[in-house]
Amino acid sequence: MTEIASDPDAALKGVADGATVLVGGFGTAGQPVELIDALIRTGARDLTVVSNNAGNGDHGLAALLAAGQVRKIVCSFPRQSDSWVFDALYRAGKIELEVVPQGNLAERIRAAGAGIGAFFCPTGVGTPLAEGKETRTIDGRDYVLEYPIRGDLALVKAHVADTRGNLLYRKTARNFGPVMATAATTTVVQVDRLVDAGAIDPEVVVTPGIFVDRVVVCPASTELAEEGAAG
Amino acid sequence: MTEIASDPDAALKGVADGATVLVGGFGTAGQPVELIDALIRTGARDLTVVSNNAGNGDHGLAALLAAGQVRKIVCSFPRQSDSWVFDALYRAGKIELEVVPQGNLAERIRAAGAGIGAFFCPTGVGTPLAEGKETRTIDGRDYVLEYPIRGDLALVKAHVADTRGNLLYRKTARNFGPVMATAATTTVVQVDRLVDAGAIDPEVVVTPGIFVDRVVVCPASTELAEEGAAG
Amino acid sequence: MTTATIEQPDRGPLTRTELAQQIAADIPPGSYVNLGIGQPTTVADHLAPDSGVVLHTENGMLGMGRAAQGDEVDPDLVNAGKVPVTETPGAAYFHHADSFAMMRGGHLDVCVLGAFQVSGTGDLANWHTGEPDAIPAVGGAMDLAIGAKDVFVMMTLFDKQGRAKLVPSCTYPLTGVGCVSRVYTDVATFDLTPDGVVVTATFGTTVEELRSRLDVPLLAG
Amino acid sequence: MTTATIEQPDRGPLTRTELAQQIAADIPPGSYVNLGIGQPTTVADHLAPDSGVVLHTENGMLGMGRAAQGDEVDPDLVNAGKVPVTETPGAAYFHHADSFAMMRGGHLDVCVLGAFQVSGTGDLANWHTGEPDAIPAVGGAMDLAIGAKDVFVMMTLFDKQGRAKLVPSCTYPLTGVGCVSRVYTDVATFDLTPDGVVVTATFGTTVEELRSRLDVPLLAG
Repeated sequence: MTEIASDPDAALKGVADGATVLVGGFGTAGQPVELIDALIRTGARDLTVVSNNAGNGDHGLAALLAAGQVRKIVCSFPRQSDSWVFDALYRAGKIELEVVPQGNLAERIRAAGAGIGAFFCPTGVGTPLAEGKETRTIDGRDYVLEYPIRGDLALVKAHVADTRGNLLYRKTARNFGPVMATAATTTVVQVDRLVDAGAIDPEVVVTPGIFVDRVVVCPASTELAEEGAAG
Repeated sequence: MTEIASDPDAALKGVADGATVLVGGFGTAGQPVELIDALIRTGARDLTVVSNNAGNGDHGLAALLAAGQVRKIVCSFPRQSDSWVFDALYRAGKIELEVVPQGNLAERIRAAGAGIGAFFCPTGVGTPLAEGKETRTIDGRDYVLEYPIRGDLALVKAHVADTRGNLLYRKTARNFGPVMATAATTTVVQVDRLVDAGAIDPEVVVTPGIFVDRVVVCPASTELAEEGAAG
Repeated sequence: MTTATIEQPDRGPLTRTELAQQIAADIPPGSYVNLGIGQPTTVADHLAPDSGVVLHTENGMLGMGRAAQGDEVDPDLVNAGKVPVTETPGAAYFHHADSFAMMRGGHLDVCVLGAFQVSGTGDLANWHTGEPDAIPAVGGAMDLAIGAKDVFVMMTLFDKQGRAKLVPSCTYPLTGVGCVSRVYTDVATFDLTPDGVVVTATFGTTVEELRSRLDVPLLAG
Repeated sequence: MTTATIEQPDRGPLTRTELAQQIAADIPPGSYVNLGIGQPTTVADHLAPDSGVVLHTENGMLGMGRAAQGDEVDPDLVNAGKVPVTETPGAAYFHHADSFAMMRGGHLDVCVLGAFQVSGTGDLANWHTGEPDAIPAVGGAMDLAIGAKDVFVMMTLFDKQGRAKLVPSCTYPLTGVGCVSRVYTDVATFDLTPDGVVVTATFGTTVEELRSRLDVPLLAG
């Protein structure tokens, strides 16, 4: 049953030190900034963060890293033109990095949500990122065995939720949200807008409410809010 | 690139004897009856059919079985109140049956479409359907190793296609269609209606056109057509 | 979970309707629930309208409503038993792999299944009698058995020949191993716990009498 | 596939624009194509409007359009390089697991990638220099490398120090093994076939001259 939280702090009650947190977004698109800000305010430390990137600029995920709350980050592409916070922590030996090919990251998170124990995967065979991993040739093709990535907590940004927790996303901000929502003990979602149950066509629901524990409305920035009001 | 076929026979050109055919549908919901009828007319023999059920009544999949064109059926639930065609063939030893748990059927078809070589699955552990299969304990839970199910041909029923092959389905007639469309060398889809590219909101596409080789319009039965016209 | 056994020896066994009511009453409000084909489907009729229970049907839907009637019948909207149903506000459709991922990933709170046999350790046999002329058909039974946080079995405690269906070890082919958490029958309700089988209620019988008819050691809750 | 080599020794090497044009011209009409970050992205500018080529971006879209300008810029609509883009009629959005399943399942016809090195047998190195102070970042490179039916590499044939980037064996960390089918460079185009490396065109050089500068045996197409 999905709970509608009054604000991001209420939505993030009970995060423990040492938690593994799945954080949606591809760069800033779909990054749940208000939830990350609330995570910073919880003061939870020693976190493992799973996200495609390692923060951009000084806000959102980058701010969480700068606050020293993250012990390890699991991501596909940490280094970007604006990842100076991560870069400095990494070079100072203050954060652990596990690089995972982007497709493996997505599929391993899906596997956690789908009850798959492990899967043989074609990506990374013969590369340094498969070193030490079990391999197998199946039907003449080589595969690497990959394991699920589960979270204690998933932070996701969606566009619209109904009161049952059903979610719609917006354009390429969808990215990791739908798989991360399935793979955490507790999934918290920030949305631009909340509507009544029945207001979303059942044919177009992207994330069914069964995967959503808490929803909190964080109205979009001015530009988006105007766009939303227009249509 | 998706081809729009003029009729079901044109859509089914080139089916070889011995082909593995994935057939969508859950009972009659989503069963691509007009495509199956065209498959019967091709005269292709010695087929392996992968479908959730083994035919209902005397039409569609049941008619294909009755025509003696199917050597083997892979399904989760052959026996139904109206599966007399299959029942008689099976008891006469004229058709081979492989029973696969429904979730394994779906996930194995998905795996074929997603490039997964095999996966450790929790369903069926310790049951007769896992006998002889590789098992492994991962994080204290037992799993069975399951392999992909690929098709030479997939026959799928959807509701609406655009000229790019993007598909929408209707209610629970969606069932196996989206995964089967990803898992065959050639995917042929019958739809109630064809619309221009751009007429389907990109946010609500269920099967992107990349998975669809041929589309053919087979207007729905009278009742549905009336319903469609009304809204 | 153990609760004090309530013995009701002075009434008859539960009717099918009472059994369904009993199970419906034990499903926590707001749960996501899958009801198996056949008898378990009737549990839906007894869920309180304000329970917030969301029904899942493995052929691709959450928020399934009651059986369709008259003009509501739509061949594209059926439940796992292929019976036409309706949708409720807040429903969602999805494809089969997503639907079973939902089950297999442990996201359903409760599923209710029929059974030929259940063992004291929670093994379930409900898909195949194993008779030589039977056509095997498993459907989603094995996925449901391992997929819900709690698997409730709904059955008569004895078959027509009077043989117990709660057994030390299943003789029918298994559906799942150690997966059942609670057994609801016409004459008694059982919790299957790591400590053993706990009788939580009896109807028209006593724990003592059950002990004499079952080969499974019984604890009183 | 082999074609007769067209030697064009009397012109200069291809410019970046000519190289992108060359690749665009070789993409079959109606193909589903992923263009890697950086130089490969520019191939899109040279696809014929009626080519029917559909662009995939691994962050969850088919039918990606050109870069967004002015009011078109929407932070929720970006390509794999996080550059704002537009959508075309018939586009579709999907989540990351579906997007990469599409790649890994072999559904893309062509992907075009940059490279540090390519071996004569099609091994690709394009994600990591392996230098001790470099921060590793792989993104979708390894998935793209194994995921398309044809992987085209777009690069200069020699690095700034004049060292060949088409090599007998990659010295940089690998992205994928035996995955590259064609190499487009400023001075020559190569098909990597089971029989060996076939030169299909030269620009400002000859096959003979290339033989003297590369450690990979070259066949003339």
